[in-house]
Amino acid sequence: MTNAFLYALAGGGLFTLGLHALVVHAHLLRKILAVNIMGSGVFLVLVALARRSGETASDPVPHAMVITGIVVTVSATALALALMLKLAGKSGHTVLPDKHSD
Amino acid sequence: MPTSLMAIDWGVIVILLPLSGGIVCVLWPAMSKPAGLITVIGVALAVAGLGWRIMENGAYRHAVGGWGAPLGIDLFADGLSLVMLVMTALVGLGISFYAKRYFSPRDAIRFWPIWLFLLAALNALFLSADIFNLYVTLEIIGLAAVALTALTGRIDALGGAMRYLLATLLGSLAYLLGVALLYHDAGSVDIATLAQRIEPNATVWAALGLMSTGLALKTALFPLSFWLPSAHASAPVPVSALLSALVVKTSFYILLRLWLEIFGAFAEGFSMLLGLLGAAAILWGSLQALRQTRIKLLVAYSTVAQIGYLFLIYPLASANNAMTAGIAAYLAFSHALAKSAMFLAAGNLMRFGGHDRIADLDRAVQRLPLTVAAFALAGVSIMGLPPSSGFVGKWLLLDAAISQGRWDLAAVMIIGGLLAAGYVFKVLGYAFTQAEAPHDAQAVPAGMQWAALLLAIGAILLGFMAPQIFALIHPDLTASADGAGTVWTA
Amino acid sequence: MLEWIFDTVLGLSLLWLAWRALNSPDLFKAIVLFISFGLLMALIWVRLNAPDVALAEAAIGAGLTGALLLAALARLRIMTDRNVSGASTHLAHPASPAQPPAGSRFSCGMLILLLPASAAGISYAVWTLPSDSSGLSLDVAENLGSSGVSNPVTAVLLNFRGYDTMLEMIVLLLAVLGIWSLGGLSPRPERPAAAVLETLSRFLTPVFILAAGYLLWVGADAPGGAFQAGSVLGAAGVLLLLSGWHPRARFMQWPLRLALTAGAGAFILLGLLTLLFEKQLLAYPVAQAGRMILLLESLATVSIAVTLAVLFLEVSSDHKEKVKKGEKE
Amino acid sequence: MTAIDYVTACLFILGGIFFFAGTAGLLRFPDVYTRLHALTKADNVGLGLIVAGLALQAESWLAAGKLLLIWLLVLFAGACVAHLIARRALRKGIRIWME
Repeated sequence: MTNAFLYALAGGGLFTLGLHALVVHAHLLRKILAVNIMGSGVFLVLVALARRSGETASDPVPHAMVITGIVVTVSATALALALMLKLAGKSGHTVLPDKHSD
Repeated sequence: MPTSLMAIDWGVIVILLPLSGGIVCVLWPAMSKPAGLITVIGVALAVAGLGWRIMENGAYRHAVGGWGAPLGIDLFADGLSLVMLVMTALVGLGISFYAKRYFSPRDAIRFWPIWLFLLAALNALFLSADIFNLYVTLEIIGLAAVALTALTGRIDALGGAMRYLLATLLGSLAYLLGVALLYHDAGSVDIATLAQRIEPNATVWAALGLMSTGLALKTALFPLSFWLPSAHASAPVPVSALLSALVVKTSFYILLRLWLEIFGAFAEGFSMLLGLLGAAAILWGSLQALRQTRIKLLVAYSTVAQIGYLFLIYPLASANNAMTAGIAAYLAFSHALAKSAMFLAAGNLMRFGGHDRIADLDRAVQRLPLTVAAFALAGVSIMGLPPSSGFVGKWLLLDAAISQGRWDLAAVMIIGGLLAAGYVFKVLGYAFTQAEAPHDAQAVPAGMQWAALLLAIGAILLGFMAPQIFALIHPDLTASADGAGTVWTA
Repeated sequence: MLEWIFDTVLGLSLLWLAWRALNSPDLFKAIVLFISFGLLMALIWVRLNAPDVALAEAAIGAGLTGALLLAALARLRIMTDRNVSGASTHLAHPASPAQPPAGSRFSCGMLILLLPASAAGISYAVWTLPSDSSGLSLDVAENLGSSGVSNPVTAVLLNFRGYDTMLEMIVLLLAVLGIWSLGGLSPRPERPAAAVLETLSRFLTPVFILAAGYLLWVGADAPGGAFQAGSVLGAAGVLLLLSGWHPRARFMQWPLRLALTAGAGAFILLGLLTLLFEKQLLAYPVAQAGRMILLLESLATVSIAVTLAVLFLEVSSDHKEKVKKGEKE
Repeated sequence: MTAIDYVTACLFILGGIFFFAGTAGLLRFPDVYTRLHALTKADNVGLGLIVAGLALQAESWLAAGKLLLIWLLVLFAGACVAHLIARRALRKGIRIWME
């Protein structure tokens, strides 16, 4: 039992907070923020659990995975923001259009 | 075959070739179309080479970087992966030839590099034996699929793409959290290593729940299918076909793979849940499809329903891995061919009429006989009428349901088939009749008509190939070899 | 004891910042809070002995993502000012937090019911993990000698799991392609930048380049590497773009495309070469491994930097023309 | 603890006090300009003190030099950003607080 567990739990908390915000907020920018925070939560779980045994040498594999994940997240965020801007420019709304509007 | 061909590592080529093709398209946009077509043909040949090698030597394994699992990443292909790769290559080929005529030069420059990267990621996914590497391929597929969906830049496409992007990111993150938990439980991300080390405990159950939910969301299993109709219906026609035929199969394949190798041994209750959701998907998707007045939405909801059939496998065949894998791969393959043909045919009908209203199809059968034939043949497979592949796949499922006394699931399958007949004939019916306001028809290039028809014929012919497909899959799996054979011949 | 208090405070403030970033009514405030959240994350990575991740998080997670978000918000506000009439006045303001569309309300409700359950489940799963697994650290340590570098994270990223990184370069490229397919490059509106900003960027650009080179070089045996160096270089690009500089049109064609694909292309070429000579994808001969990794990393750094700068340019650039063009179609 | 450690501790505490004062100013001062003033001025000194404390503990001159470089860069960036924020605030017409 080490304090790395605290961060792993915080990671789980971030995941849930982000999920909540992703569902309840309509504004797309907030949804994008929520996805980013969920991602941070997952990364935190991934790295923090590697230190749960309290050894000084840490496992580099999760670190590499998280760096990969951070880059994937920024790519997805950029695409999402561009889509949002385009959608806002065309429809004048920054919320998801109703599913069955034609 | 000459030994020089034997020496080539086709599995790696299948991934590197479309990647290089994509880079070429980015560097020389003017060359996109020829480079793209050459690449897709090359990939199909490479998949054939890989298939030949697997049939000669058994399952294929390649340790990337020479490290080997668990430290490095392994590429792995058995019969199941091979069927998926063949599916991707064939459907990709058909759609590519359709896309060649479909896109304007301006859109073609945008379509081809993204499609080639998507193709590379699909192949990489079906070849991967590493759950983190699978996450990276899933992300490539997600971003590429979203970018392709938004290609037209119309409002509905942008909205559909946005919804799709958020759903697919959420699915990936849930999957990745599951990966994190599994890694820390068993100290590996290699599927084979995990299979040896995993014991059911709270962490594994949480990982199972997260990964299944994330993948079900990406596969659009009801009720997580809310994003699918808007994205698949608003995308350009070849893209809709790609999404419905191939992209939703990727997350399904991962789930199936995890189930066969890791979770299947202890998660029976959970497989019941997946089966029930599948049954609900069949009914809900079919009813929604029946209600649609626009042709692409109809086909998109049909995808929601057909995905349901894939998930019926979990409760029915959890006892026998070979049979599970065989039926699942066969159904996925069959649906990929039929649904891509159906979307392409729908695209032809839309181009011919200049609209997408089913009620105004206006004697399409006389003016576009090839397209209507493609739609009808694809419909035969979707409905599950003999001798199509849809029939064989659904018959195997029905057989399993009846032999296990699951009359409820059998009933759902039969009702689903009837509803499918309803929505297919709804389109065909209007194609035979004259519309109230006759209108001018636009010419549809013959290449686009033939692409749809050939895929549809493929869906029928696959019905006769079932023994070969099942023979390919079951020797590589651990379960008793005769399971799939007896069921299929029954 | 002191450590426990420190970690608890840090963890709780992280959660609090996330909550505020997600729920503060002003979007600008939300983004600023999100950036501080990213910086706190970087601090936590240091606490968790993950300096490589900390660098990447500070540069990409907080810095570039923050810049992207702020640029997007600024664009939304400009759009709002442009069409004062009608529904679009609330683009940048969450004045109508609006219920989710009726169609997905069912699934929303279900998710909200599932939230506490999933939180509890994840926590329990984390809590009950046996604390004896060392992951792959032993395997990495054992093979580090033949990887060509001595920083284990770089060894994993570029050698043991180099295939992931190759695909990763494709992800970056796809983000640019995806955004381009929405509407291509459009010229940035000419805006006079503050003199101070100009001086700042003129002074800092060489520093950024120096820092990126340092990070790239040192990445072989200390925290750093292609992603960190690339993001620092990308940040220099963003700063230059902000201070009114924009690249000449002739650089926006094939030199740009070459820079974007350099990293992925290098990986693919090296993959083909290793397949040809070593019979194994991305298997570097031990004697050459260090050099090959440095080469890959240098090209990847260029690609990452250019990609990140282009992403920023695209999100911050004026979409007005594209919208007009789109309406004509 | 050696004498150098005591000096470092004192520098840290002093730096902490400056940071605290800067933050208090950020929270309590009436307008954007005075807040900027409090933040940049106090934090720059605070960081300088912390850097000085760390430099005393550094293993080599090179490490101490890097720490100093960090401080200089932060000074530079802080000054520029404070100027930019103040300029923007003036342009937007935010009045300067007068008692």
